[in-house]
Amino acid sequence: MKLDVAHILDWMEKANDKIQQNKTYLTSLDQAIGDGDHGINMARGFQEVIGKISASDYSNVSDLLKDISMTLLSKVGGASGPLYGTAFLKMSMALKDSDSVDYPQFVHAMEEALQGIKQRGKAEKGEKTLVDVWETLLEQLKEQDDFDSVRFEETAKLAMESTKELEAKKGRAAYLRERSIGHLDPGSVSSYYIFSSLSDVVKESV
Amino acid sequence: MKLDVAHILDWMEKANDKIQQNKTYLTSLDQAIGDGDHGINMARGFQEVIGKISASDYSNVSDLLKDISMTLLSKVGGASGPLYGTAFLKMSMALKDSDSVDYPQFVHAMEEALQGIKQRGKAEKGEKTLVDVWETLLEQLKEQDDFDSVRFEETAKLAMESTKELEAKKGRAAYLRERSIGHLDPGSVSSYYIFSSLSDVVKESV
Amino acid sequence: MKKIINDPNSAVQDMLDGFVAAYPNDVKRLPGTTVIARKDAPVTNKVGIVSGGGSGHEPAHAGYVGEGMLDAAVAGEVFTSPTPDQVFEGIKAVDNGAGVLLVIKNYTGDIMNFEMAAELAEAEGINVKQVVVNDDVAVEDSSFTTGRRGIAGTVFVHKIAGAKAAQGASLEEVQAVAEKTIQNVRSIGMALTPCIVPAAGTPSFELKENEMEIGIGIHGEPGIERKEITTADEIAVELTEKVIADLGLKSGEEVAVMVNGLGGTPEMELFIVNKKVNQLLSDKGITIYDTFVGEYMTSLEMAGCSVTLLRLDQELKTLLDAESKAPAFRR
Amino acid sequence: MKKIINDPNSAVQDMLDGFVAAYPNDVKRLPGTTVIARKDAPVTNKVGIVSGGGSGHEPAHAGYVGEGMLDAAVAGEVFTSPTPDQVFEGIKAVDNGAGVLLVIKNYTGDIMNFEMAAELAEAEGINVKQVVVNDDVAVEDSSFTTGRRGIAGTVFVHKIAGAKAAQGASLEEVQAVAEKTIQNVRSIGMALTPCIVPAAGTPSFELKENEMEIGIGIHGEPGIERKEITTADEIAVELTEKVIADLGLKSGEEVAVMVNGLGGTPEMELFIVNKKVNQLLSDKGITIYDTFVGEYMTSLEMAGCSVTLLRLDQELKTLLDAESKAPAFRR
Ligand SMILES: Nc1ncnc2c1ncn2[C@@H]1O[C@H](COP(=O)(O)OP(=O)(O)O)[C@@H](O)[C@H]1O
Ligand SMILES: Nc1ncnc2c1ncn2[C@@H]1O[C@H](COP(=O)(O)OP(=O)(O)O)[C@@H](O)[C@H]1O
Ligand SMILES: [Mg+2]
Ligand SMILES: [Mg+2]
Ligand SMILES: [Mg+2]
Ligand SMILES: [Mg+2]
Repeated sequence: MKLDVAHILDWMEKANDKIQQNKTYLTSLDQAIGDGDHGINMARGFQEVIGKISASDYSNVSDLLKDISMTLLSKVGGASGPLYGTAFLKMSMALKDSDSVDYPQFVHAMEEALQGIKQRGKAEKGEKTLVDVWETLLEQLKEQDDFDSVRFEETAKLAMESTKELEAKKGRAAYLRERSIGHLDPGSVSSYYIFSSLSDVVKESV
Repeated sequence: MKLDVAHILDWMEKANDKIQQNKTYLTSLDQAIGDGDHGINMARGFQEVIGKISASDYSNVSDLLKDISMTLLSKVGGASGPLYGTAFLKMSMALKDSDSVDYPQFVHAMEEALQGIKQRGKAEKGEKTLVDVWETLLEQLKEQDDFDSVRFEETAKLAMESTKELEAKKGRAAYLRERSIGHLDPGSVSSYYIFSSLSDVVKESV
Repeated sequence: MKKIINDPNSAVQDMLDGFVAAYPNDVKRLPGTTVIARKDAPVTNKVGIVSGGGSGHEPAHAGYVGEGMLDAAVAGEVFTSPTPDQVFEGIKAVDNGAGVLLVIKNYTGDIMNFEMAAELAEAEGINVKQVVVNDDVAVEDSSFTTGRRGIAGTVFVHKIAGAKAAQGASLEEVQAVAEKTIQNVRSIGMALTPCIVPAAGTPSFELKENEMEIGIGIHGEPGIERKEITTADEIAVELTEKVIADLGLKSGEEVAVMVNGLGGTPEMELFIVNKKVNQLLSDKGITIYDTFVGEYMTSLEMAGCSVTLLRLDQELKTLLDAESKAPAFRR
Repeated sequence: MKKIINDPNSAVQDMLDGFVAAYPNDVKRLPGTTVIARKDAPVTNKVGIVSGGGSGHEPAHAGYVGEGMLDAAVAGEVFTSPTPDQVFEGIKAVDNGAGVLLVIKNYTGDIMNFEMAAELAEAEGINVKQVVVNDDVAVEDSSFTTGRRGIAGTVFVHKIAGAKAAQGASLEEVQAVAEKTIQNVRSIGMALTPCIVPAAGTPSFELKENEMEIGIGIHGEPGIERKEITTADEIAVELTEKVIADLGLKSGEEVAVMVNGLGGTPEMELFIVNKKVNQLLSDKGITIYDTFVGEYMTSLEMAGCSVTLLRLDQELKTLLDAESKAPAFRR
């Protein structure tokens, strides 16, 4: 795999499209076990990301990821804002000065991002948060030595779906205890959109 | 006609029954063009009247009417409380020390009551208030020289029904102006119940 | 009907007990009545001020009882004027020889019940005067009908008359400044939803999902016009323009603004309305001396708001600013 | 969805403008931010106190900005924690060298955003401390999960920390008294209806005509238990007993009581609840030092209420009684 600035721009466009299309769905998932703003938060944040990055020129992926991070941090709010903001910030830092990203770099960036998320959110896998998607993906990435778009997307989807049966231990859904079981975790669904968009980008770029 | 204490007690029992049965209906009439409390007010007040007068002994109609008046004054509230309270007070005063009431006395008492109502409420006939029922009845009473139960009841009913087409000029319904047209005046309906009860009492006592 | 009550028939009694339980050092309930009075009533050498009306308008009227405002508030059943005997108890409890002013909202029922109470009080030698608040411009002012209703503007009358009385003014002076306030205060309301009188159990009217009612009263009465719901800005402009026109307010004049919630409207929406009211007045060169945003005169859980403007001169400004310890109007 | 707004996307902005328009002499909005600060911020030689959170809880949080309470309140979108950059602006605006205390409600989002802001502030050499309010006893307290939510009890933390700071206490002292307040305050809420986030347009959950939800949060989150609606007295007892048990309150202790409306409940019902809360506490020999009935921490137009008890000692009583000029908490 080889991701350059254009690929990341494309990734964000695709992710934004998915999030805008599923804004109401994400919100309804959050209404069931949270406070009903996840779709609204993500749609607002990614719209701003597109506005920001399409108005600038980038010579390397690190700067681009930094702008994505800062925009998410200052426009999303709630729990998801700092988490996604931190994730992209850590990716940016892991890819300092790179103008493109190969597979080992990508895995490293993902690893840093996940660590950032877990540190910020103090969550572990299995607690029904977006960590469930990120950590499952990282485990899969580490098993291989190049990016497998189909498997990546499938893994993200399964991990997202697996949150349905879990009882939430972190985030707002945790207040519901066992009543949180039977509902998808909204943040895991938005993470799935982001990663399935990445899968599409890589698939098309081959 | 000859009304004694027992008749008036019976009158109040019958009036109370009608009002309790039609509490919701009276309230719904008041919801349409007022504030939705007329049935509640009248039901509360007449219930208290029954409680009061059935716990006392009366040697003349004047004392009985005075207790009815005072109970209505202190338990009904709203516009109807002072009006009905005043009406019964004026009747009581007109029948001072009488232990029974003949037809001329009854007409005189009605005349005093109506005057009291009009003075208190500053309303004239045709303004869509209970004055429409009381004044129409008084006009009819004056045309005859004895009580005609059937005609009395019919007159009250027609007068009550005639308020439907009027535009309210007094009371809460007046705020609605032409939107008050097409609805019965709640106070005229409760007055109709009171007078049709009286008609029944006289009919049965013959 | 979803309400946190025990029994529709005890709602007003329970509320009054709960009110006194909240402010036991400031107010008392006259035993066996629905009257809430200042704990220290009657106050020596001070004109007493008594107001009241149906319940369901909380914090009106008991919330305005306190030093600098009302001496007593008389509560009726929900949306039903209190009876003359109760008002009479209120008058007796606050009179200490200086006389008592009754602040009445212009509803037939309130006027008749308060008037009868005044007659009872006068028969006992108490000097009683009355003022009738009729600030609602929704209703046309005509001498042939009942005239205009009294709504949220009444709170300013309580405040200003109360401050004047606290200064030691005579009954005539207090009445005069109350009349002046009434001359200079106008309001109009609107609603998005009806409300439910506990004892009735059903809403007083229905509004469709896209409808609002302009010119609503505070008793769940239908308003004067039903139309399609529009933006907060358009609502604010419509209400405020009606009030400005009726008051004949001109550039350079000074006003106090009240954006009042009717019970079920979040404060967020009241501030959104206030933004536009403020803008509109500023654009017209009308100076805003002070602003009151919140729930002052409600209609149970009705969603909606009213806008009140009070034209101010130096005297009214001073009295508006004077200290008040009433729970619902701390200054 | 029936709301008096212009556009769901501008609701928070419009509200903040309308808020400043209402209190122009007391507060300011930091340009280009969602921060409302005291007009005279930063105050020399005084610890700054910053709170905030999602909007939709009005009068929280801007209503508590004022002398004797908060120095700044940071508003997020409806029910969404504000972002770190906004909180950082608030911190910078109120710091004058004495340091800044952040009063955070225990929600993952709030904690993360405020923590990141604190990191940014520390990087600029500002001394920042934090306290996390977690008064909601509906949620079990477990170290494995997020812990308990912060709800209406937060208002007491604002008041007491604000009073301490106004006395000129150090950042550590202000933090300590805030912690002490948090240790001694507990709340629980219930709802009869859900609420509608403007940008979502649909209610967060449904309740049948005969259902209520116990242990509700202030974000339209479902509660912990749904059951048949009962009397005000039974509701008051259930909520108050939970709080008493969790605080371990004993006869002879003193408390402040808050009966808080969630936005759509008429004040009448809050007083009815207060009657029973008061009775229950008195029966148990617990002394009520002061009572607060009204809307302090709302959830848009949700119908429902919460009960908060704060165990008091001499220090907390003095600080609770201290002067406050915050529009929503005048003392
Ligand atoms: N402590 C945490 N660690 C990781 N992810 C979390 C944590 N708390 C919440 N999340 C994620 O954030 C999502 C909710 O985001 P959002 O609704 O935007 O914020 P909020 O919950 O503050 O309203 C959850 O679905 C979950 O995936
Ligand atoms: N000025 C008036 N003169 C005579 N009757 C009146 C007057 N105002 C109101 N009423 C009568 O009172 C009735 C309303 O009574 P009620 O609903 O109990 O009081 P309120 O209008 O104060 O809520 C009206 O239907 C009308 O018949
Ligand atoms: Mg959420
Ligand atoms: Mg009525
Ligand atoms: Mg009435
Ligand atoms: Mg949120």
